[in-house]
Amino acid sequence: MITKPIISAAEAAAMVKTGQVVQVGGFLGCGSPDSVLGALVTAGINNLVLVCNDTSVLDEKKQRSNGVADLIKAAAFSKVIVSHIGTNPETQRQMNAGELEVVLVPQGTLAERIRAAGCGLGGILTPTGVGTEVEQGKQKLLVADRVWLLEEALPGDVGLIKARKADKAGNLVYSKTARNFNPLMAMACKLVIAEVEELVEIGEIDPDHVHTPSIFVDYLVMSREGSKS
Amino acid sequence: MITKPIISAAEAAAMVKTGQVVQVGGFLGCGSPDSVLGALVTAGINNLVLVCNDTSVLDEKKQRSNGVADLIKAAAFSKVIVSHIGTNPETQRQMNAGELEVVLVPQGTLAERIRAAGCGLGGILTPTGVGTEVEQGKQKLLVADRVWLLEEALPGDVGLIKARKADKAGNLVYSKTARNFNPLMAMACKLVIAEVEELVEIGEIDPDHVHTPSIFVDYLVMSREGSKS
Amino acid sequence: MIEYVENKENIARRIARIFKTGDVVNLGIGLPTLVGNFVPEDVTVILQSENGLIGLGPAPAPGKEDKDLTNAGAMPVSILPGGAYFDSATSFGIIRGGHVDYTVLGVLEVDQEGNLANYKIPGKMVPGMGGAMDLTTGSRVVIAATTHLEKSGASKLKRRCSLPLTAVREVDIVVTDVGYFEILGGKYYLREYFEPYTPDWIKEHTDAEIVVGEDCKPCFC
Amino acid sequence: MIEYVENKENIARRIARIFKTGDVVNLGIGLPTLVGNFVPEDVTVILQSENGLIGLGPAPAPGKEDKDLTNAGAMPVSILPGGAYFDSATSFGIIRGGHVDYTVLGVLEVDQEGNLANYKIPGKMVPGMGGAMDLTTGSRVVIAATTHLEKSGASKLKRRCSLPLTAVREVDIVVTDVGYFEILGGKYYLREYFEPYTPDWIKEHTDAEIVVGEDCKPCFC
Repeated sequence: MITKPIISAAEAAAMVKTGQVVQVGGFLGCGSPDSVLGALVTAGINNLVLVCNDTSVLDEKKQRSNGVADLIKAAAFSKVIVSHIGTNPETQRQMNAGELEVVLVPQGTLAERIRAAGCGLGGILTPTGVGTEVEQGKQKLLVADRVWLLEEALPGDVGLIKARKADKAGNLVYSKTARNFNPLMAMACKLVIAEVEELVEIGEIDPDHVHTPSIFVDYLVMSREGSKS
Repeated sequence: MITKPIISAAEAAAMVKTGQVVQVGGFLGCGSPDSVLGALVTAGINNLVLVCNDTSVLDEKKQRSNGVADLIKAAAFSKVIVSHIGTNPETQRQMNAGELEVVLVPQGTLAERIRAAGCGLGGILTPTGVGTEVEQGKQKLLVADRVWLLEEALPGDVGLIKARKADKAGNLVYSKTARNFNPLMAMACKLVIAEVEELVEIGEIDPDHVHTPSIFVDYLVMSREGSKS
Repeated sequence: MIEYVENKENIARRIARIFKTGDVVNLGIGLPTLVGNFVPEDVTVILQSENGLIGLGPAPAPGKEDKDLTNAGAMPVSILPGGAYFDSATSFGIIRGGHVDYTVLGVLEVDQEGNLANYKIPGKMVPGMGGAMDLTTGSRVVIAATTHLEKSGASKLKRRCSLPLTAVREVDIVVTDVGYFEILGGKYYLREYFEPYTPDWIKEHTDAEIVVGEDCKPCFC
Repeated sequence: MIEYVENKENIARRIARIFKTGDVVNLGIGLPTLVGNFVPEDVTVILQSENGLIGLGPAPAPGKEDKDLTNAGAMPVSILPGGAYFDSATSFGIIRGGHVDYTVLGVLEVDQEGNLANYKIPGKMVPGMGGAMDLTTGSRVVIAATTHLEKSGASKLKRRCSLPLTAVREVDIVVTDVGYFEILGGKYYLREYFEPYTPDWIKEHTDAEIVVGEDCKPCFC
């Protein structure tokens, strides 16, 4: 089996180019690749399009933040495609100030659109959002006596994901609810960088326990000690 | 956690009613619920609609058969929706004789249609089959500068699936390539009966290793010793 | 004269008594989360959390938190024996696919047609819908949990929502701190009321049309 | 005069030399399966099997078969260290999503437009398409593997397929036991020929239009 290059968080950050669509795993910071995200803040990248479940948690009073929150604060994004921004007031401020375009997508639709991109599908028909603002500008189809929204596939240029463990081939195992969007984004992005807490030899992961097969992963980054996630 | 009833293969077979759409796991017999299928042959059921990857292997000369092959031979189906019938000559004979309706579906489309039903989607857009006989009677859509076929969700009344192991709550773990369509059908059917080789206590399966969560499973059947699969 | 006093615990207690053993339930963030504390001991519900977990257990003891195990509100939780983890596509497959029996959600507005608004006050506050649109679309029964009146005294139970909708005609049951309502044919049916409130008081203090059911009775939680 | 003699091993040997280390490859049932035996020792390809496996290994020794571990032709196989199993939706997500570099398929007919027919002879034999339609649609490079002539002497490389199509304009490379062809702009380009066959012999014995490439050379497998 082929081994995957192990690179530093800074090297990973340098692979992300301005203007790209970046998909970032994590749910309110749980399961986000914090070492790589930190390196992106340091690199001062901007004008990215973010695809993520949310813009994570930013609490200025408690000086607490996680996930993509510091990248939001660093104005790294021109556009975010997310299901939730309620826990990061800075997202809302930038949106109201006209500095950031926010596209809100129902969480299940977001998951399916990302998965569709990874699976070579053009889109899916979902009942979610029919009759709401979400349907604006979208095709509606009558199938099996029900009205559905056509939601298109959402691919990414770079996927920044986080796993609990990898083997050297790049097979990934996630931990608990830190799994969330990570395996979907691993399928949907041209370049996939997986931050992991533990690296094991090839053959140490039972092939029935692999969550993301190695072929989806291009590079591995070791989480730094004490990183938030 | 709730425990699931453990029933016999004969009791499982008695839950299947004539005219129903029955989804059966397995790939050329690997990972099919052979004890339950055997009981259905004994029960003499007929006029079912089968959804399965294939009609399995029937070799009259070697007196070898597996999966749904004996049910095909017993004329249990009025219609089969499958991707492949090449290893079961009896399917072809019944089709040519006008005794059986055969709908051929590309394997990846079949998997997505079953998954869509389980996931509450109306259908998916796939590039597979465009320009072939498969597109007949289907809607074609232009999305992101490409032509796609709209393939509709394919739900089932009863799912007969096979797993390596269950806990008493009904969480399932599959073995190797015996997984195939089983987890998809578990999501897509109103009534799901899982045949398993081993039953363990609740808590013995690591929640990160569960392939099919318990809520999809209604009944458990123990595979009989020496069953084919 | 009856004075309105907010009582979230009563709402949670009443909702918790709706479930029966084996029901799969998703509890939203905030008030709905409280419901988990009041499920009767002889009823075993299975809690689903849309961030990727079934078999949600109680909050861990201080110091026992696991950074990889949270609920949809990013709070540390635990998993019960027999639970399972999955990715977000599977999680919403469970939800959209009709495998969740009850979803309990918070409310900005809920109207007598069963419409719900809870994700956006244009120009003011836009948290986003998160999983709420899928949950209301996919769950078998949608329960809205809300205090009956705003701080301003305005009724939360509207004739017609004015905010952008989260759910169109999906709400089945509304439980407030004055009563238990079912939505049927474009009207609220009052099934139970919390004393000291009376059906008349409730009709008077609600924007929406209230029908007092024949078997309407006081609720003892 | 050159006499045509079927030689499936040459086809498999030549196709096996197309791959480079790291390529993800799906080998169809029958002749394509042979290709796996001839991949050079210094090249590591990753074999995908659409029934739910990546990292396909060789057939197990007799008595070591595992009923739960087969390839897409139901033959017992093994898995290499670093391999993984998945369900059929994920398997075809891998295939349709463009994560397979090469797919090698058997042929009933293949034409100079890149069309392939291999799943159905109406009224006669209908095995079904299995995974072939997704494999041809999704894989980066589609390789058709076929003997050059039918037993009847008829050419398998057509100007236009007459049977129901498996793939529309998807075939990139055709390797037969007389030569290696690329399909470009509606024509077959002969890149290499197996001696004793000559480009002239090949043009004469092929139904389709053959262009002999400028750098066309004999193939040494």
